[in-house]
Amino acid sequence: MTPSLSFRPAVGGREVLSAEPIDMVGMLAGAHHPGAGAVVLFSGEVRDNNRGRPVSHLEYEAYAPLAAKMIGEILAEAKTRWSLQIAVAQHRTGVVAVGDTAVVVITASAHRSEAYAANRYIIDRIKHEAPIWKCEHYADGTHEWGNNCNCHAVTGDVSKHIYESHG
Amino acid sequence: MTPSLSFRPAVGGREVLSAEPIDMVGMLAGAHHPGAGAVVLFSGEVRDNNRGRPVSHLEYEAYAPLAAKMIGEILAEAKTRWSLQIAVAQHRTGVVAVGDTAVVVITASAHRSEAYAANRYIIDRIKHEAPIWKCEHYADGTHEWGNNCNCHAVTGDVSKHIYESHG
Amino acid sequence: MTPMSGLRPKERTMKIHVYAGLKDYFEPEFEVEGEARNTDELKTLLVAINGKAEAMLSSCRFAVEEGFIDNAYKLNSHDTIVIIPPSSGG
Amino acid sequence: MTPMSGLRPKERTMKIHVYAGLKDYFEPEFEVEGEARNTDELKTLLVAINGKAEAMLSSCRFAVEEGFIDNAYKLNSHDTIVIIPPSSGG
Repeated sequence: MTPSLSFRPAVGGREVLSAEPIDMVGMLAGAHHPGAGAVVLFSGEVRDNNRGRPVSHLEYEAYAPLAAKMIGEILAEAKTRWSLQIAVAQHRTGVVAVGDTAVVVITASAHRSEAYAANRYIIDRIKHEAPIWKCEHYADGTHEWGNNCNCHAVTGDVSKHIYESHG
Repeated sequence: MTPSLSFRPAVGGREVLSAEPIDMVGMLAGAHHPGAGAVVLFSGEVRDNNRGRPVSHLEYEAYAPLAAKMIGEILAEAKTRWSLQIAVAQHRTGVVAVGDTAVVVITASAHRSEAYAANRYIIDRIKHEAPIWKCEHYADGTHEWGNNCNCHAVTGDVSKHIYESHG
Repeated sequence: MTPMSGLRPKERTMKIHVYAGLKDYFEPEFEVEGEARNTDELKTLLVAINGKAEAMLSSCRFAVEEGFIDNAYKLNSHDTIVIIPPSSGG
Repeated sequence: MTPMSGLRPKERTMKIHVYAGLKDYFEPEFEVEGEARNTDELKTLLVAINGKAEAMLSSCRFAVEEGFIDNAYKLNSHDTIVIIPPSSGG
């Protein structure tokens, strides 16, 4: 067995990792269901600063086979837990410009509580657990891998994370 | 003074009530800000059933001058409370088909907690407080004004509502 | 009783607009004759017109133009009173 | 020590892939020579190569192919060990 180089498709058939700009509008257009009264979309976008320091762009790196597998599992778990009609996500790899989208999560459910809670759950788990890393490139030419999950400093276990309530 | 017939524009300049289909894609395209790392969109859509009864379409009625004023105030309050870069909303009036969008709320903030909490706050307050009503038209030809806010049965005051936590 | 527009004294009338489920009990826009100084008295007048509306009226808010009013508001004969059932909620 | 591919016995080597901040301390892909039966022993080997990586390594997870491994996993010489720093978080 060699690690798979094809990224696992998300529940909706779209790849969960993308080296190209995310087609957020296309994802949203596909995220409707006649039994779903609530659709929630989260878009994580590149800010022009990090704690006040001007940012020129970000770069995302992923250990793709595992990241794709984990995101697929997180989506499937959320779909079951909150009885979602739809749960899809896509995360960028490579260079992402200021103002561009780095990650999108869309959830749809009969009522809105579930769509909100599941959406937050999915993005929190992706950000804390999937092997995807962010390098901040600053306007002054320097760069820094960072803003990483630091939960292990509290939990004492690199596999245990702290989340806000997920309803 | 006569009641104004022009609906107050939302923060983003778009009308908060619309008798025409909501341009969700256009709203989302406009909801980016270089200082906002998180954008959350909620779309309330017409389901094909209400408690299992097949629905043919919905009809929304609004007391427009007051509804538009209240939505504008709710958006402005949320924007201040959560330091949002963007808070916009639009609610349909008239006939809305199954699968179509009845209401959209978009929030954007530096970090995601605020965008989620504010988004949920805005839609909850619009749904409970703005003078907008929903008539369910069923596949069997009957119709019913309903699914209304019933908070006053608990609070004893038609102006007092019960909300889930808004972070 | 105040003479209006130079016509002979007549009973005071108020314009009423109702929405949503209230339209099952009243016309969307109508005038009600009678003396109602506040919203409680207006409710009594409306229940006299259609008693079946009583339960729904008890959960309604009242507005004039772009503002809600409560029972402390003194109704004026030139006001259009908007009666607002509970919003669409869930 | 096992003879490999008919060549003379040599020290065991393992392929290592590192990501993100670990690339400040190691090449993205390299081979490490030495005996490491589990991830704790591998960490010791890596710290011997670059002591500055010690703090970061203590917060890393390890994976083989599409699965995380813990210290109970017995490393094989044909495994490619992926070292995974904390994710992008906030």
